[in-house]
Order: sequence, then structure tokens, then C-alpha cells
Amino acid sequence: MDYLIDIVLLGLLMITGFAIVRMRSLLAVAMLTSIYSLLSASLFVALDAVDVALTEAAIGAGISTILMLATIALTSDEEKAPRHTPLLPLIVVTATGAALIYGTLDMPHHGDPDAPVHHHVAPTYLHDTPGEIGVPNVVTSVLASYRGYDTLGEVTVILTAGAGVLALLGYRTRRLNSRGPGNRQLVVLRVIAKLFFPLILLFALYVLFHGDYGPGGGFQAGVIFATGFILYALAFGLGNAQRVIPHRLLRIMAAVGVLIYAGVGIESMLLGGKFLEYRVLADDPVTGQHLGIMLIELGVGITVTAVVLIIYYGFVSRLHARDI
Amino acid sequence: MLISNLPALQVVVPLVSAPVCLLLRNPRHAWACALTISWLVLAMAVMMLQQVYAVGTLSYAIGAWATPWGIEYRVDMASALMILVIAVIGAVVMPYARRSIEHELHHKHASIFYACYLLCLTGLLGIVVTGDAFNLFVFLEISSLSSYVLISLGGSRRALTASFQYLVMGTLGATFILIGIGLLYMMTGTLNMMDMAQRLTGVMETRTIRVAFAFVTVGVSIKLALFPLHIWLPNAYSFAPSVVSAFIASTATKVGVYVLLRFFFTVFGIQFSFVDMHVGEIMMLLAIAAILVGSLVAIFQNNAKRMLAYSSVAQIGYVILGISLATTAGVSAGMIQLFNHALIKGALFMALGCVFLRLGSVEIRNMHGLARQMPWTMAAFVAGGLSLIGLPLTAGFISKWYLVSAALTAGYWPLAVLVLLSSLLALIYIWRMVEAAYFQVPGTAMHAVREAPVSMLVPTWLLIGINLYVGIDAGVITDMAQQAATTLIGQTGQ
Amino acid sequence: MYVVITIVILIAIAIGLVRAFRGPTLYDRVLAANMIGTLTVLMVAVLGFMSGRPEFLDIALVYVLISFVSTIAVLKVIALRSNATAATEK
Amino acid sequence: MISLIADILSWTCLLGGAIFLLIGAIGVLRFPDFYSRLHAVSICDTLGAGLVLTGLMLQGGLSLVTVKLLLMFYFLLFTGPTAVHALAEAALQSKLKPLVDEHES
Amino acid sequence: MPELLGHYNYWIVIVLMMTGFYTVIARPNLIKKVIGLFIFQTSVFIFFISMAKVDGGTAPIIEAGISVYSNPLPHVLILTAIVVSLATTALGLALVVRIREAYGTINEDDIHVQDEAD
Repeated sequence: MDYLIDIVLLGLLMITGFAIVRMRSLLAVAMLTSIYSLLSASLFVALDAVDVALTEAAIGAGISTILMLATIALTSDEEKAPRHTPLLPLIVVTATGAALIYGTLDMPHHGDPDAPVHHHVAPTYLHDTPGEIGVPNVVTSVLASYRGYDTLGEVTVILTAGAGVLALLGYRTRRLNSRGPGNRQLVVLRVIAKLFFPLILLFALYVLFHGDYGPGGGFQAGVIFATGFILYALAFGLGNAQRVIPHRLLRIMAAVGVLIYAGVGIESMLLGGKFLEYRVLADDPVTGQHLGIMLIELGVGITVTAVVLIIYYGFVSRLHARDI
Repeated sequence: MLISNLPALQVVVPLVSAPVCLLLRNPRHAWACALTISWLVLAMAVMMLQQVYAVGTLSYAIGAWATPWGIEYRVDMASALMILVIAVIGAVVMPYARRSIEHELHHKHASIFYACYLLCLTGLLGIVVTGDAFNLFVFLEISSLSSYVLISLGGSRRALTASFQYLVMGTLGATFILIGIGLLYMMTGTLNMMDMAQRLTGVMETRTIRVAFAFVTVGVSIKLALFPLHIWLPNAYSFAPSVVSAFIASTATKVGVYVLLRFFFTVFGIQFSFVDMHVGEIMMLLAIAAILVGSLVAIFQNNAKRMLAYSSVAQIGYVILGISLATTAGVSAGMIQLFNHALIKGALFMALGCVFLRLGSVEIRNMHGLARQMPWTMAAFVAGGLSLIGLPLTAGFISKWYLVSAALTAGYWPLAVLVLLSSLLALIYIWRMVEAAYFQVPGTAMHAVREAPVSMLVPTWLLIGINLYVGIDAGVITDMAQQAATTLIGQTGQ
Repeated sequence: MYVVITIVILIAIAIGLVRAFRGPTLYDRVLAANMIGTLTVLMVAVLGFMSGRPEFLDIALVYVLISFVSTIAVLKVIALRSNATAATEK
Repeated sequence: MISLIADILSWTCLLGGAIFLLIGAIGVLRFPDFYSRLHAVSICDTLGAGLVLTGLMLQGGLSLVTVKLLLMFYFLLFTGPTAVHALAEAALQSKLKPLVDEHES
Repeated sequence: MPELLGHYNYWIVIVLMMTGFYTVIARPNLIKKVIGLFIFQTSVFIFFISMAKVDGGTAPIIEAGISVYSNPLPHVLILTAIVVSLATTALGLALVVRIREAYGTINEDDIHVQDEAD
């Protein structure tokens, strides 16, 4: 049964992929990319990767699509036909694909419980997490503690992207949007946005602090939080959103999140442990781990919220139109 | 505490200071912050080198998690040498940066620039220090993303397209590496490189590992701009701000070479890489092509920065040539060339940055008679150029000497001829600059041109000075490189 | 039981994809995407029950939200674009 | 006994929901113009989704799961019509003509 | 059945990867290139997650009474990689916006023509 869902979803993904290559209207392609991302997120659920599914949906189907749409609005929609015959690309792609398929021949089967990946490092994580870290979600424990340093790198990557967009697109502060005559069609949206906005923020906090027990964590929470603000900006205009969270604050938040994360690491060094050794943070090692994970998730959440909003403001404030 | 946490601090210090830099509004403050950190990084790099000399390979478990489960930082001689290269270039470039950045960048972008510079430094150091394959990918992305930003800050619109091209190719390369790491993980179940090397012995014969090897090699080759995957490099180097050209040209591709060395020797092992997969032969052919094509194309460039960029393609060819021999002598020749080329290219790009500051252009035809107006800058350029050609008493001579003798020992005498021939080509393109600057009649606009400021000349000459010193007394460098090569090749015994 | 529902949802998604490819107008594609979003939400919920761990409904909740916000964003962009084309036609 | 009734009820809901989802999807494919397709989508969004979620709630019993399902239902009830309304509004604004039978008018 | 399908998953994923890869290298439109990168990377994520699946396993969140879990490590790696992919996409699109402002086009061929005219 698992296989059936798997196969059908992969088939749908393949069809969507081909359509993305073929279609000329970029807006349509962006829509299909969003669908592609949503479908792959469902596949992740079917493959037991709940945390990844949550992130992929929020990032791929959400933020990335919105960015693509904003870029299309800023540039143009139609794609011209390529001037060259795509012979060389076809050869390169076929060769690469053939190499990969050649490589699959000696791979362990999909879902094989005897594959090496399930026997060397991972079982220890599954076995030791309850005792050493004390959180049920093993993905969180590996992400935040065993391989916490990768996550610090990840936050740094997102900070870099924020700095890059800041340098490339800058930002323009908008005046507050007046309720002009063009806003009639926004009434329904505004009512809904008002209703949803607090709920979304509340839900983001739930995802942040529930990440130890279920799917979620700082990263996903940050994206959801930012999505709430994006909804607000869509309904009430960028100017109003910028009044709620001004740009200067975002820049501070982006930096502070990384500093919180790295600060936890440095603090554990000062307390005589290794970098990011949370167990020295409290008298009891497990409490220390808890505290460390909580703090770094908070740091991740703050930076991600800030950077996603910096990126969104950067793109959207370039649009000349009145109300977005 | 300082010494025991040194490997982590080496990376964490620039990482922490990057967000701080982003917050500083005043460009001067941001610059001061970046400068302090660069020097601190250099100090730590020197301490680390001493440690490695004293106690051998350092291993640091981040979060105190034991090795295959946590991320390990691992510093051996090869990594210590690379860290030193990056730290030296970083520390020299920063004092130079202030005037150049004031001139080339909008002051609004200055603090972002310094933050991205520190992030790039973090990424490069992280790649070198880590002993974990996936962590390497993460830091590779930090350095790549920040270098895309740095390149895009170059003034002209072509900087944007250059950056975009680099972004596309770099991401493809990184994704290839990710696929390779995924395949390796699939067969071994571990991400720690040493552990991976051990567990690979059982599955070496599988087709999956061969494909993993191919993907990692191609991915890294894009990053280090090996011919014919170098097409992003000339544009990226030509249109980036001068400081960025100097910094990235002398560090980023070198770190790519280091990653290649790590995978070839430490993870896959010399037997698999060079005997089973014949990577030596392929790399040698590509390196020869890179040397010839890079040097030939460089001769026909009118833009001096572009000329140096193509020359970089050729110089990376030398490094790969040394490695492709897969002997201790060859690899150490490659390491020496790597170190020396970083110094030479850094100095040359910095000299061109001085020219750009005063002249507003680096087109060779605009440089007629420049040597009279900017004697010190042009003297630095000529000294660097001579080193690039490989004249005795310069660092370039040392690396070519070791390369030729390694090739001869391995029985490849045509390679020695090739190296000499390409030195001749280097002579031609450097001569074009010299001819324009020293022997052409200056135009009227030239009289207004003044010598570059001291704050830029001193760092440039500092690099030239190290360069000349290495040319006379190469003992320290060759010793380190030989130790590094022995460590790398010695690890294969397992 | 859950299997049947999942299969039905997958078929419905496939039909929606056909509409998304065919168009003919952009609005049809947005409509199809919106429907696929809703269907995915339901599928994720059902999959949670099928695997016996229904507490992962958080994912479905996030999907509802994301697909709503992106639909609104798409419509905004389309409106902007049609304004822009109208401006150039004048 | 009660659990059996609940089960039967929930299966009925789930099946009904599935049928409505399918009908909605077929409608989206087969209806002749954009505005009529909007109706078909609304069936998916409200009736289909509502029935499936109700069925799941009956399965979940009184627990956090049911609360989440309720929340989802609540969200869907608002987002679906809002999105469709915004779509129709946007399509009208862009002068997309509804397909009208010429003979009647 | 599983014997026959053992590698099916991977093969489809490879086709998906190549679709993205092809879009990147064959399409001159810059936005299409970024979308191609996105598809390529997402497909690599599917590859990693496929490798983590254990037959009969469930999501790696410890609960009493469950003994078989899927492998959590690839999930962690991919969480990081998704973030990297977002960063790349954002930066790439920002560059596209600036390129359009500077060149008036987002077609690579047209940009080359303009560059050569400089």
C-alpha cells in the first residue's frame, strides 16, 4: 500500500516536472512549481519525514513561490524560445542521468531495513535520545544537539541570504496605505486576515515550543511567523506591515538570532565544556540539553522570521504598484 | 580554554562577528571590526600551526559528542597550511580594503560588504577545519553564497550577470557534491570522513561508490574552476570589486583544491582514486589543457583583471598537475604552488586594485605610461608578474622547480617542457602590461594620476615581500607542504 | 478504508493537474492549484490516520495556511500584471 | 456498540466526502468555463473536505487530534471561500467573460 | 513486489533531478534557470528522504509501543539543505530582478548580445 501511494505521487511529480520544462508562461510555471513542492511534501509525509514535510511546504510551496511570483511581477512573464538547439544540454543530462542509474544498481533497495544507513550511526540516535537529550522527536535532538553545528551553519546561510538581498534590493519604506477607492475588493480579505493573523502567530509559537514532541522547531516556526506577516502585508499593504515591524528592527533581529545561537555555544565553552555542549548549561545534563535546545530554537526562529521578512520586503517594495 | 577550543574558535570568531558587523551602521566601525577579526584569525591560525607541529593532528568534538555521531573538527598539517593561507590573505586584504571599498562601493553597502566578507572567511575556514562531509557542504554554501553577494557588489551591471552565472554553476556544483555525499552515506551509513574511509573498504567495489566518486569530483571541479568547468571564473574575477577579486582569487579556488585532496586521499584513498578510477590521468589531461588554454587566452585579453583571471585558470592547472602525479613529491609541489599562487595572485589583484582606484579602469590600453605616475604600484605588479612567470629568487620559481622535479621523478619529462613553455606564455602576457606601463607615451589625462595611498601600497608590498622571501628561503613552506603531503598520502595506508 | 480515500484523493489531484496543465486561462491554473492544495491537506490528514500516528496534523494545518497565502499572493501578482499590460496598451 | 455506530458513521462520512471530492474534481475538469468551475471547486473545499474531516474526527474521538481537525475545518471554511471569491473578483476585473447561453438572453 | 520496485523510487527521482538539471542548462530565461535549480534540489531531497525510509517504520518521534522508526539523520540533513535551497533561490531571484533593471531583459541570449556590444 505504501508503495502504491509512493508510485502514484512520484508519477504525478514527474508529469508536473515535465510540464514545468515545457510551459512558456512563467506565472503558470511558478504555480506548477508550488504544486510540485506541495506534492513532494506529501511524499515526505508518506515516507515518514514529517519535519521535512512541514519545512518543504512552508519554504517550497510558500515562500519560494511568493518570491518567484514577485520576481515575475518585477520582470516579465513570457519566456522566449531558446536560440540554440539544446543538443549539448541533452547529452550532458542524459550522461549524468545514466551515471546515476548505473549507480543505483548496487544500492540497497528502497525501504530495506538491512541497508547500511539504518545500522551504523542512526540507531544510536534513536536509542540514546530519550536518555541523553530527553526529547521524543529524534529529528529535533539530532538537529539541535548531535549535529547542532550544522544548524548553526544553516542559520548563517540564511543570514547570508538576508544580507545579500539587503545589498541587492535594499528596501524602500512605504507610506501608510490610505483606504483608497481601489480597496473595495480587499474587504473580504481584510476581515479574514484580521481573523487569521493572531491565530497564525499563536500557531507559530506552538510549532516553536512543540518541536521537541512533534514535527516543528525554530525554523518552521520562523517561516510560519513570517507567513503571518506576509498575509498581513498582502491584505493591508506593505506600508502598514512595515509600521508593525520596521526594517531596522528586522536587521537587528536577524543578527540577534545568530548571536543567541552562537552565544549558547560560547557560553558552554566558558562553562568549561566544548562548543555547543549544552549539558554544562545546567546542573543536570538532560535539563542542560533542554535549555540549550530551547534557546537555539528561539535563535533560529528569530533569525528566520527576520530574514524571510527582509527578503519579502526587499522584493515587494520594488513593485511600483500601489497596493501590495 | 583558549588552546583546547582553538579549532572551534578559528571558525566561530568570524562567524559571530559577521552579524555584529551587519549591525554597525558606520562603515569605519564595520571595517575596524572586520580588520580586528581578520588579525585575530591570523593569530589563531599561527597558534594552530604551532599546535599541529607540537602534538600532531588535532581533533575537536563539537558538543562533546563522540565522533561518528557528532561533528568532528580535525586539523592536520594540510588543513593547518590551508588555514594559514586563508588567514594571511584575509589579514593582508583587510587594511587594504578601506580605501578601495570607499571608492568602489556605495557607503550604504559597506557594512553588508564587511559582514559578507567575514561570512566568506567563516565558510572557507569551516570547510578546511571540518572532518564531517555534510558539515563541509554547509560551510561550502556559506562561503559560496557570501561570495555571490560580494561579487555582485562590483559596480558594473556585468557584475550582476557574473554573479548570477557563478550562482547557477556553484549551486549545480554544490548539489552534485550533495548527491555524492548522499551516495557515500547510503553505502557507509556515516558522515564522518575518517569513519567513512574505514567503512568504505568493504563496499569499494560497488558501482554506487564509483558514481559517488564521479559526482564529488565533478562538483568540486566546478568549485575550483578546473578546465573546462571554469567558465564562471573569468567574469566573476573581472567584475567583482578589487578587494573581492584579490581575496577570492587567492582563497576560494584553493579551498576547492583542498576539498578535492581530502576526498581523493582521505576519504576514497589513493588506491581507489588513482588506480581504480584513473583519476590521475584524467586530471593530468585537464590540467595540461587548463595550463595551455588559460595562458593562451590570457595573452589576448585587453582587460588586465580578466587577463589575471585566465592566468588563474592556468595556475590552478599547475596545482592539479602536481596532485595528478599522486606521489608525495607531486602533491607537495601542488601544495607549494597553491600557497605561492595565493600570495602572487593576491598581490597582483591588489596592485590592479590600486590602479583602478587612481585610473578608474584596468584596461591595458588606458595604462600607457602609468609607471611614471604610480611607480610603487607598477613595481609591485612587475615583481608579482615575475613571480608568476617563475623567475629565480621568486616564490613562483620554487613551485615550478618542485613541480618539474616531481614530474621528472615520476617519469613524465614532457610535463617539464610544458611547464617551461607555459612560463614563456606567462612572460608574454605580463610583458604586455609592462610594455604599456613603462614604454608607452602617457596620454594627457595621465598627469593627474597619483600614486596609490600608503594604506593600500603597504599590504600589497607585504605580500610581495613574503613572496620574495619565500623565493630566497623556501625552507619553511616546502617543509610544511611536504609534511602535509606525507600526512595526506600516509592516510591511505588504512 | 483510509486506503480508498487516499486513492480517491490521488485521482482527484491527478484530475486537478490536468486542469492546471490545460489552462486555458491563468485563473484556471490558480483554481486547480488551490484545489490541489485542499486535497493535499486532506491527504496528509488521512495519511496520518493510516500510519496510526494522527498527531502529525500540524503539517496539514500549515498546508492550509500556506496554500491560502500563496493563492492570495498569486492573485495580487496577476492583478498587478494585468494593470501593467493595460498601462502599456494605452 | 457505540463505537460501532461511530465507526459506521465515520465511514459513511469519509466515503461521502470521497465521492464529493471526486465529483468536484471531475467538475473542475469537465465544466465549460472558468466561473462554472469555481462551483465545482467549492464542493471540494466545503462539502468534500468537511465530510472527510468529520469522518476523521469521529475516528479520533475526544482528543487533541479532534481539536486540531476542528481547527483545520475552521480554517478551511474561511480560506476556501475567500480564495475562490478573490479568484472570481480577479477574473472579473481582468474582463474574463462568463460563458452565457446566447439563446436565453 | 518490493523486489521489482526496489529501485523504482530512485529511478523516478533521478528522472526528476535531470528534469531540473536540464531546465538549468538548456533554458536561456533566468527565472526558469532558478526554477530549474529549485526542482533539481527538491528532487535531491526526495532522494535523501527515500533512503531514510524503513519498511514498516514510522516517523522518528519516540513513542511507547513503537519499535521501528525511519532513519532520522537524512531528515536532519535535508532540513538544512532546504534552508540552503531557500537562500540560493532568494539570492538568485534578487539577482534576476537587478539584471532586469540593468539590461531590460532576463533572457541570457539577449544579455550576451548586449554584453558584446559594450
